Formats: sequence, C-alpha cells, structure tokens
Amino acid sequence: MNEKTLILGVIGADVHAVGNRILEYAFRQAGFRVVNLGVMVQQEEYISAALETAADAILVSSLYGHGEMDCRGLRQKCEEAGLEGILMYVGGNLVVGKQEFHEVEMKFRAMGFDRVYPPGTAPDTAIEDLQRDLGVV
Amino acid sequence: MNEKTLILGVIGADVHAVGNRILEYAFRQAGFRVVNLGVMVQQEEYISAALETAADAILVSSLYGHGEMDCRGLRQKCEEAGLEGILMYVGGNLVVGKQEFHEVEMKFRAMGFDRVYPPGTAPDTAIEDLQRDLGVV
Amino acid sequence: MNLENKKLELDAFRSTRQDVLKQWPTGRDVDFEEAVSYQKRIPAGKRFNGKLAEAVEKGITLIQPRAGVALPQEHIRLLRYLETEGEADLLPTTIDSYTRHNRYEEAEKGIRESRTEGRSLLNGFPAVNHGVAICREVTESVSLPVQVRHGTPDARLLAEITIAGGFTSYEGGGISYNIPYSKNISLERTLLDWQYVDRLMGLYEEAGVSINREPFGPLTGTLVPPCISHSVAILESLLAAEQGVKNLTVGYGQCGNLLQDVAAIRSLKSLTREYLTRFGYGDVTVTTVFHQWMGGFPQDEAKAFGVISWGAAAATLAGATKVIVKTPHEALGVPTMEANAQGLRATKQVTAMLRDQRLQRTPELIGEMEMIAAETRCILDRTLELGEGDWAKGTVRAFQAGIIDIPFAPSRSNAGKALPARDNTGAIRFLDFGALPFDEDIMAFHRDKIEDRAKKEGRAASFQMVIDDVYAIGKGFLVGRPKQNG
Amino acid sequence: MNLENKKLELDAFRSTRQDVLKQWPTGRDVDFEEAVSYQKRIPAGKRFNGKLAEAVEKGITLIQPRAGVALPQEHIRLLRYLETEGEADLLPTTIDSYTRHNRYEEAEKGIRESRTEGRSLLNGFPAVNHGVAICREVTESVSLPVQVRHGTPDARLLAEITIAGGFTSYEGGGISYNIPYSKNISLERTLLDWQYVDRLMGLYEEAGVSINREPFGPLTGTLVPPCISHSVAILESLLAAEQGVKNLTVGYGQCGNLLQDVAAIRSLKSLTREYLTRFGYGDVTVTTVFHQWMGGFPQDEAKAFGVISWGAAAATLAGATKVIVKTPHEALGVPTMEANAQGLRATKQVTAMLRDQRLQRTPELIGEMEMIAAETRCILDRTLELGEGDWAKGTVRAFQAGIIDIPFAPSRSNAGKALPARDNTGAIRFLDFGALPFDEDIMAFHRDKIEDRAKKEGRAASFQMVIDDVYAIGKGFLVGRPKQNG
Ligand code: B12
Ligand code: B12
Repeated sequence: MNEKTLILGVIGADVHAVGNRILEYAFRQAGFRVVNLGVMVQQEEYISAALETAADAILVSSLYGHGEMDCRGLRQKCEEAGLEGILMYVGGNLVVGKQEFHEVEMKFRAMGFDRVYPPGTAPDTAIEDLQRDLGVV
Repeated sequence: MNEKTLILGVIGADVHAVGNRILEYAFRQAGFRVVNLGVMVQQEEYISAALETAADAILVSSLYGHGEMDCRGLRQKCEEAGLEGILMYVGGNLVVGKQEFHEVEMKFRAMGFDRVYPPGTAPDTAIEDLQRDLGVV
Repeated sequence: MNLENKKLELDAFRSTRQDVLKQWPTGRDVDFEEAVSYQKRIPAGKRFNGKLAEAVEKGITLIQPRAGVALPQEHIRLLRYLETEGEADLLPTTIDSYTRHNRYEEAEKGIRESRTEGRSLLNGFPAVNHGVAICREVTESVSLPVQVRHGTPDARLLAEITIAGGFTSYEGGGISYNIPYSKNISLERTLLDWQYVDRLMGLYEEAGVSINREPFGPLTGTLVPPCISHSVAILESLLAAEQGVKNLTVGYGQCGNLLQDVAAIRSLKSLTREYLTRFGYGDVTVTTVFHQWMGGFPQDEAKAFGVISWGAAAATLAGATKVIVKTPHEALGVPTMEANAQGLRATKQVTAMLRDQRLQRTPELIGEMEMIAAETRCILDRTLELGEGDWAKGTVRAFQAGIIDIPFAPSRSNAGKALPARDNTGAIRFLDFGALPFDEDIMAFHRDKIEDRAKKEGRAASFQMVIDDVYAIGKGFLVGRPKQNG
Repeated sequence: MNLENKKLELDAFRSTRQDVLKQWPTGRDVDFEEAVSYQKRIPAGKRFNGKLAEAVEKGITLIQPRAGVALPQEHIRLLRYLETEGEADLLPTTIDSYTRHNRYEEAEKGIRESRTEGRSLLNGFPAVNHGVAICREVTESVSLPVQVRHGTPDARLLAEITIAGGFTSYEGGGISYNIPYSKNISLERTLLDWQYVDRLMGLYEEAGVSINREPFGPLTGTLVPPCISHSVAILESLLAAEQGVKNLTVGYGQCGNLLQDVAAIRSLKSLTREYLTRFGYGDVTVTTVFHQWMGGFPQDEAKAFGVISWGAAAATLAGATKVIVKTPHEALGVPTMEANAQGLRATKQVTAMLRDQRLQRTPELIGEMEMIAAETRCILDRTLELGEGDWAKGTVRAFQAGIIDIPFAPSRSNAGKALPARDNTGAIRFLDFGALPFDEDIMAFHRDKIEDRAKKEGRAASFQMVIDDVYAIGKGFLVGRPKQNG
C-alpha cells in the first residue's frame, strides 16, 4: 500500500477546531491516512504520534496567534526523537495581528518548517504540495 | 445700519444647490444681508453683484471638482473692477478627488482667496471668521 | 417649440440630427447604419438588456459603480480595475461636468491640463471630445456592458457618439437631467431634446439593437420623497416609450428607512408597468435600480462603509435589479479607483449574502406601498389633466404649477415650495406640500407623521428640521434630532 | 465532585477561595471587603448594569469591541482609543489564551517577550499576572464600563482579580467557556468552578454591588442553530441566578438570515425570562447581546466591512441591547487599534441610522420564533428530566447523551453528532440531529428545509454541504452553493 500518513493537530492552547476538522476530511478525501490529534496539541504529542505511525509528515495548525511561541523547538525535538528530516508544514493565523506574510514565512522557515501557509489557505493547496513533496501522484 | 452684505454663489457649471441653500439660511440667521446668486455662477456675476450691492465679502462655493479651473483669475477681475481687497472666501469640495487639504489651501490662497475651507465645513465656522474679518461682534 | 408627446417624425429627426452632429467636430464620425452593425456585433453578455434580464431571472441584484476620468487610457484602466478588483457586474462611464453643459472647449482644456499635470482635472470622461473611435476602444477593452451616466440637459450629441461608440445603456431624461442639473434651461427644451435621444434609441431598437434607457431616479439625492421621484420616473418612461424605447430601468435613491425603501422599489416597478400598459406601451421591459444614499455622506471611511453596506442590504431586501454603489471617499471627492472598488466589494458581499432573502410583505409594507401609489397617482393624474391628455405638455405645466416639485432642485422651472422632512422612523414625509395635488387623506397622513416627530423632539416642525435632516447621515444618524434628544 | 444546582454554602466557598487566591501570587492582593467598597465608588455611568438599563429605556443598541494586548500601558492606550476614536459605548478587556488555560508562567513569558520585542506576543491582556492594582489602573483610565471577555474554563482567580480590579461585567459560563474552549476538561469541573464565579458575583450583589454576567452566546461561532445557543444561555442563566446573580445579558451569534436572527434575539429574551421566572428567579434583569458573524470572515477589508455592517443592521432591527463588533482584520489576525475602531465606527453608523427601526412582526417571524422556542423547550425539558429536577446534573447528562450538541466544539464532553447546514434562505437548520430530543414535527420541518436546498442545488445533503457553508461567508456568500449554482 502506497498510503502516506499525516499527523494533524492544532498546537498549544489553541482550540480552533473548525479548520482542523475540515483539513482531516479533505486529506482523507485526497487519499491520505490521517492521524488527527485535534486541538490543544503539545509538541511531544505530534512526535510520539509520528513515531508510532511512522508518519510521513506533520501538519501543524495555529490559529490563535501564539504560534510563534508554541512552535519553537519542534524541529529540534523531532530530530532528537529520531524523526530526522520529517516533512513539516505549518499554517493558520500564525502570529498575533496582520503582518507581512513574507516575514512570517521566514520566521517559521527558520524554525525548521518546510512550508508555511498564510491565513485562509485552501486544503487543495496543501494537498498538491504534499503530493509533490511526498512523491505521490 | 451695521448689516454686512455677502455675495453667495456656486461657481462654474456646478449645480450642487443644497449647501448653498443652507448657507444662505445660516448667514441670514446670523444677521448678514445675503445676496444669493445660487448655482452655476460666472465670475462676472459675483463681481457685478458685489458692485451693485457694495458687498463686504464674496463667498464662493465649488463642490463638483472643477473649482481649480473655475476660480482662477477671480481676484484679478475683482481688482480690475474696483473691488480692491474685497474679502473672498472659498469652500466646498474644491478639487477633483481626496487631496491633502493643506495643498489645496495653498493653491487657492495663491489665487487670492482670504480663507479656504475643507469639505463639510459647518456654516458656524465661516460665520465666526466673517465676524472677525469684518469686525462685527 | 412645439412640444407634444408624439413619436418624432423621421424627417424632422433627420434634419435636427444634421445640426446636432455639427455641435462638435467629433460628430461627423457618427454613421447610424455603421453603428447599428457595430452594435450588432457586441456579444449578448456585454449588453445591458441581456444582463438585466438574467438578473431578473436569477433574482439577484447587480452592482454598478460610477466612474470616469479625463483621459482614455486612464479611463480604461479604471474600468478594468472596477471589473476585476471591484467585482462589478455592470460598468459606467461618468461624464464630466463641462460636457454635461455642452462646454466642449472647456472640456478640451481640461483634457489638455490633465495630460500635463498627470492627474484628471475633470470630474468625468469627456466622451464627446474623445469621439466614437475612442468610445469603442473603451467599451471594447472591458468584458462587461457599459452605460453612459451623466446629467446632461442637452444630451443629443453625447448620445449619438456614445451609442455609436458601443455603449448599451443611456441614463437620463428631460426632467431628471434638467431640474436637478441646471438652473436656467427650460423644461420644454430638455423634453424636446430628450425626445430626440429617445427617438434615437427607438431607431436603434427598430434596427434590431436594444439600448437600455434609465431615467435618473434620485434627482437631487436629498430627501426626495418616493412619490416625487416615482412621478418623474414614470413620466420619463412614458415619454421614452412613445419614442420607441423598449427597455427601461427606473430608479430610486435610498431614503434610509427600510420599509419605505422596499415599498418604493416595489411600487416603482408596479406603477411604471401599470402606466406603461395603460397608455399602450405594454411591451416595454421594466427593471429597477436602487441608488445607495445619494445625499451628504460621513467623511469617515468606516462610517461611509456602514452607509454603503446598509444601502446594499436595502437594495437586496427590496429586490432591485441593480444597485448603484457609493464609495468611502464620497464626502471628500471623486474616488480613487481603489476606493471605488472597495465600495463595490462591500456591496458585493452584502448583496451576495442576502441574495436569497427579501423583506416580508406586512400590512405596514403594503400600507406604505399604497400610500406611495396614491400620492403618485394624484400627481400623475393631475399632470395628465393639465396636459389635456398629453404627458409632455402636462409635465411642463405641472412643474409650472408646482404639481411636481423636487426638493432642493436648482432649476428655475421648479417651484421649490414643497419641503420634506423625516418622520420618527426616518421615512421621508412632507413638512410643506407647496402646491402638490394631494387629497385630504394623504395630507393628514403626512401631517400626523411630522407632528409625531415634532412632539417627540419637543419642537415645532420648521426649516431647521429639514436642515438637521440634510446633515443627519453625514453626522451618523438618519433623523436629525436636536442634540438633547441624541 | 458533588455537583448540584444549589447556592454554594458560604463556608465551602470560603475554603475554596483560599486555594483559588493561591493559584498565582497576585491572588493575595484580593480583599473582598475592600473590593466592595472600591466597586461602590465607581460612578453609575461607568457600570455595566446602569448603561444597559439606559439602553433598554432609550431603545438603542450599544456597541462594544473585543480588545486586549499584553502590556498595561498599551492596553490602556488601546481602550482609550476605542472609546474616543471608535465611539464605543462599552469596553472590553479580552484575556490572552495562556491565562484562559491558567498557564500563568507562559503568560509571564509572553509579557516579558512583548516587552523586549515592543509588540504584543499575547493575544489578549493577562489580567491575572498583572493583578488587582493594574486592573484598577485600566478601568480607571477610561470613562466607560469595562467587561472581562475571555474563554476561561476555570475563571475563578481571573474573576476575583478583575472584579476587585474594577470591572463591572464578566463574560462566560461553565458550558459556554468549556465546550467551545477546551478539549479535556470535564463539564462537572467547569460547572462547579463557574458556580464559584457566580457565587462571587452573588456575594458582590448581596453587598450592594451589581455585576453584570454574560453567558457566551456564540459558542463555536460556526453554524450554531439558535436552539443550541439558547439552551446553553438559559441553562447558564438559571445556574448563575441560583448563585445570586441578578443582572444577566444573554447572547447569540449572528447566523446571517435576518428573519432567523431577529427571531433568535427576541425569543432568547422571552425564553430566558420565562425560564428564570418559572424557576423562581423572576427578579433577575435580562438584556441581550448580538454578536456580529462569529465564523470565518472574508480576508478583504471592504468585504469584511460588508459583513460587519450587516451584523450591525440585524442587531438593531432585532432590538438587541448591545452588539459585539468585529473588525476588518478579522480573517487575518488580532486587529490593530485602528482597524478595531473602524469596525466600531461602521457599526455605530448603522446602529444609529437604524435606531428607530425594527423588523416587523410577520407570521413568518412569529413562526420562526415559535420553532426556536419549541426546539429549545425540547432540549431544556429533557435536560431537566435527565437531571431529575436539577439543572446542573441535567446539563452534564444532557451533554453525555447528546441532548445538547454544539457543532464543531473541540470538547470531548460534546457528542459532536449533530450537523448544521443552511436552508435555501440561509437560515441554519439541522442536517443531522444526532441525539437531539426533537419531536417529529420539528424534525420534519428541518428535513423539509434541507431537502428543499438539496433539490435546488441538485445534490444530496452531506458533510460537503456543511463544509461549503463553513466557507461561504469568507467567500462572499451566505449559503455555500456548489459552483454551477453560483
Ligand atoms: C447631493 C449630491 C449631488 C446631487 C446634487 C443635487 C443638487 N442639485 O444640489 C446630484 C446627484 C445632482 C449631484 C451631481 C453631481 N455630483 Co454630486 N454630490 C452630492 C453629495 C452626495 C452631497 C452634496 C450635498 O448636498 N451635501 C450637503 C450640503 C449641506 O453640504 P455641502 O454641499 O458640502 O455644503 C456645505 C459645506 O461644504 C460648506 N460649504 C460649501 N461651500 C462653501 C463655501 C464657503 C465659503 C464656506 C465657508 C463653506 C462652504 O457649507 C455647506 C453647508 O454646510 C456630494 C458628496 C457628499 N458631500 O457627500 C457629491 C459630490 C459633491 N458630487 C460630486 C460630483 C463629481 C458630481 C457630478 C459631477 C457627477 C456625479 N457624481 O454624478 C455631478 C455634478 C453635477 C454638476 N454639474 O454640478 C463629487 C465632487 C467631487 C470632487 N470635488 O472631487 C462629490 C464630492 C461626490 C464624490 N465624492 O464624487 N451631486
Ligand atoms: C470561529 C473562531 C473562533 C471560535 C472557535 C471555535 C472552535 N472551538 O473552533 C471561538 C469563538 C471559540 C474563538 C476563540 C478565540 N479566538 Co478565534 N476565531 C474564529 C474565526 C472567526 C474563524 C476560524 C474558523 O473557524 N475559520 C474557518 C476555518 C475553515 O478556517 P481556518 O480555521 O482558517 O482553517 C483553514 C486554513 O487556515 C487552513 N489551515 C489551518 N491550519 C493549517 C495548517 C496547514 C499546514 C495548512 C496547509 C493549512 C491550514 O486550512 C483550514 C481549512 O480550510 C477566526 C477569524 C477568521 N478566520 O475569520 C478567529 C481567530 C482565529 N481567533 C482569534 C482569537 C485571538 C481568538 C481568541 C484568543 C480570543 C477571541 N477573539 O475570542 C479565542 C482563542 C481561544 C483559544 N484558546 O484558542 C484570532 C487569532 C488572532 C491572530 N492569530 O492574530 C482570529 C484570527 C480572529 C482575530 N482576527 O482576532 N475563535
């Protein structure tokens, strides 16, 4: 079986559940295996879920503005846990306030995310990118 | 009698009649004698009305945006006609578009207007200025 | 002048035409036959009549801006921007004020100065000076239908040039583009000139090219009671239909009271149909246009968005075919293209969100519609009487007698005796009837409404109340209450 | 845990209090007696209850923003700006998400980093960390009443500090600040904790200081049918009243269909009064709050103004006591103070323009109100039954059984089986009832409505319809139609 596994979750103390639920649905429809951790997910939870399911990618959502603080160190922890080079996306309303997206992107790329998405990104965009990055059609 | 006479009118091809009607009412209430030429007033009309009535001030309105073109040369014509130094105000939406008012003011002061008013100036403002400039209480 | 409401004879029309086309050099490029075949090549999706019919069928409210600048390339850029960034459904070309007064020399100067200064010194697009070819360039460079919006008492040459130039709708009328837009021009004169314009549209119609005609509904935009604008819209519809116009959009400027606004749009449509049918023009298609508040706007842009959006909501809840959109710059000056597009997008959001909703018919709504209808019939019936059966003659005499009286109009042909004021709910009523030919019931209704307000505000009804109402929306209210009642 | 709907004993309350005030060092500055006398010195015009009563009397709709930043001086500047430039009638202090989850260490870090970076890294004001004195500085530096707005499941310490700090209204409740705002916290726990909060307000009330309490109406803000939010609002009102709360503002998040929104606000008020009176709390004052659309917003600011203004219009036409205002930055991030003030001014323009207008009572409106009432009664009656006469126990069991089911809620205590979708007019109905205890008539009503829509769109009702509706307003529509129906 060629099914790729995605870990999905909303990080930190963030409870925005709507987008998460829709992303799960969309990724499943697109043929991915989805492990959805829901909202209020700690960094450790992403990592252990990824290890347990031999996941291909971790998709972090942050809507409430504290993403900047919540996401720091996740890449390092992944490496330490043996998830070297695992594909990592992040999206949502990543910072507090309306900010120039390019700067936000740089900030999260520097934290080790492979792709960073602006507010309101459609699931299809992420699906196309996943297919490309994971080498599925 | 100490009543001061004002010439009122909307210059050029401008038909905005509402503000003009209210200004007339407000100036009369404030005790001025008002000669209201209404809308679509040519430069010559202001001058002959001012001469005829020995007016103390000419109040020009321009709302429709062509004020810049319509007002040019009025001061010179006044001088030529013998209305040296007659008090001249202008107000309304003087230029095309939303522009920095300070620049608009400079432009119309350069044309010889004593006072220049931004969009939406209340009649009371002009009444106070008139009282000061004409030395009435 | 021998004004009567009769289709112009072709000979007379043709001889006038020779003079009209000579009013400015660009007139010589107009060739009717060629223009007809040009118009016939315009695809259906880019014609006003088709787009309006589609909106009626879908039950949606289309959105249209006002816009025009001096130079062709800037104007094209502006329209394209409003199409793509503004999500407009219909496009305009607003004509500058010199052209409106046939002052083509001054317009020419405005064009020249705009070129040198690199900004538009004209408040619109001088279509006559630019001529047929450039008009075609304009209408061809967008993918939506384009209408001429102006305010021109003598709009014959402008009509010749712009329709030959590919525009598919033409705003205005002999009353609505005279009384609010001029001071000294006689009503006979403009009614005759608009017979010419309408006959021209009729000729296109007969040649198989349907041009939409839109009497200008809001008139002075300032506290105009619905019966006044309805009377004018219906008169201009009757006059246009007589000249062969088959596609009419009747208009109304928002008052701000939802019940009155919805009643106005619905009664406008039914009354116009009723009169057209009654007088033998049952084959004319009638649609409606709702103008977002046409009077003084708040200077603050956020507040202006509030006014704009409320206009969008009222238009949609009323079921108007299209809505003419204001911009957040309204109180300050001709809008930038960005501000114009913002007004459109705010409007689009509201009209689309409300597309499946209408205001319910309540006894109050029906009552309001019946009152508007009764008032309008009083005016129209008396007008026809004065005209001894001729609508055109009747119109002239009705204005002379103050039977039709448009508040705040600059024209000397207008009595200017009637005074409007809002009632306690913000609906526009009459504080002074002037010579309006209302029966006792109608007058009692208005008196009661105004009396109620005066009582609530603890002051007598007077011109001060009218002034307060003129300023009210600009200051953030609908009814201009005295301060202590704030 | 021994949850029952009974006024907390003073002894038990006091012993819990000792622990609560120890949760963070700033707790020790709370002195109830001193706080009461401090609160008593707050002038009437700066108290929520007074200002709300005045609005009811005048028949106007007050406007209130959301706003909060990490640092006190910035927060004061923000509130002052919203008062003067935003023309707000009531002020908020929105609490940051770490504080909401009692993560005071992280909040402390956020404060520190905000100081170094010179911008707020927190999405709200961390009132607990700042403590009583700074809260007083905040409430004293503005001239309007200030409310605590948060989303805190365990809001006991926050309540102690902020009420001692001069706030005169407190948002939230054991259901509405748990189910939409947390994942793992048990409902018993939060109901108990909110009994504490409400008892605290009751004690203030008994000491002569009236604190306004506001259950959080919109819940998840996303397609919540009125009967669900009404049930929660009424339950929280009953629970609060039992603890001695006397001044309640019940809330509702806009759906977007005018009829449903007006029916919702009106039935919310009458149903809340009905249940309060029926269960012995007839002396509680009830006002209403309407939240402008709480779900996903369009990113474009002009379009956001359209949504904001339409919310302002619906609130006013419904006759809500106050409206909570969104901003043109909603889809993007916590707004700048300028954007926040813009949302307020657009709202102010509309609420003021419509202040003398209400939506007429039509058979359709009454029908909608009756439907909401019938649904809500089904839910509440079954809840009371499950609780064997105890509203608190009933609430817990009702959630377990899916008798109350909040769409899109993250909490494990929520069944998450019921699914909402819009009907052809945009009103929110149920596509799946889950375990909601509706009678056959009600279910048939919803099924018909959804069926009509499915038919119009030529597709079966499914989760895709729900998703389309979730996105719709952000994309410029109310009903999420498939593309071809656009
Ligand atoms: C109502 C209105 C109309 C009505 C006018 C009816 C009539 N005959 O009176 C109609 C619909 C016919 C109309 C037509 C046009 N209008 Co017009 N109109 C307005 C509107 C909405 C309100 C004007 C008004 O009555 N205000 C209420 C009165 C009480 O205020 P006021 O006129 O500003 O006058 C007060 C003050 O300005 C001040 N004041 C005025 N003059 C002076 C002079 C002095 C010395 C002082 C001290 C004070 C002072 O005191 C007055 C009383 O308080 C304004 C925009 C706005 N303000 O919201 C646009 C506006 C003035 N119109 C405009 C334009 C462009 C036009 C048209 C060319 C095209 C069009 N958009 O249709 C035509 C022009 C026709 C012509 N040849 O003049 C523009 C002008 C643009 C610019 N300057 O950049 C405006 C600003 C709209 C816009 N943003 O595009 N219009
Ligand atoms: C509904 C809502 C709520 C509901 C949430 C209910 C629930 N439990 O789900 C309630 C009312 C409870 C709420 C609470 C709060 N909220 Co809120 N909320 C919203 C709102 C209006 C809509 C969110 C939503 O559901 N959108 C619809 C879904 C489908 O879209 P989405 O969430 O954006 O997700 C999509 C995309 O972003 C993308 N995506 C998301 N993650 C990822 C990840 C990857 C890898 C990819 C590729 C794509 C992707 O795909 C998703 C599906 O299409 C937004 C503003 C907005 N967007 O209009 C604010 C917003 C997110 N909230 C905000 C805030 C601050 C809060 C509060 C702190 C305070 C408050 N204002 O009340 C609390 C926080 C509580 C907490 N601890 O988390 C801010 C965040 C500010 C910032 N980042 O600067 C926002 C932006 C509003 C604002 N402008 O202030 N909120």
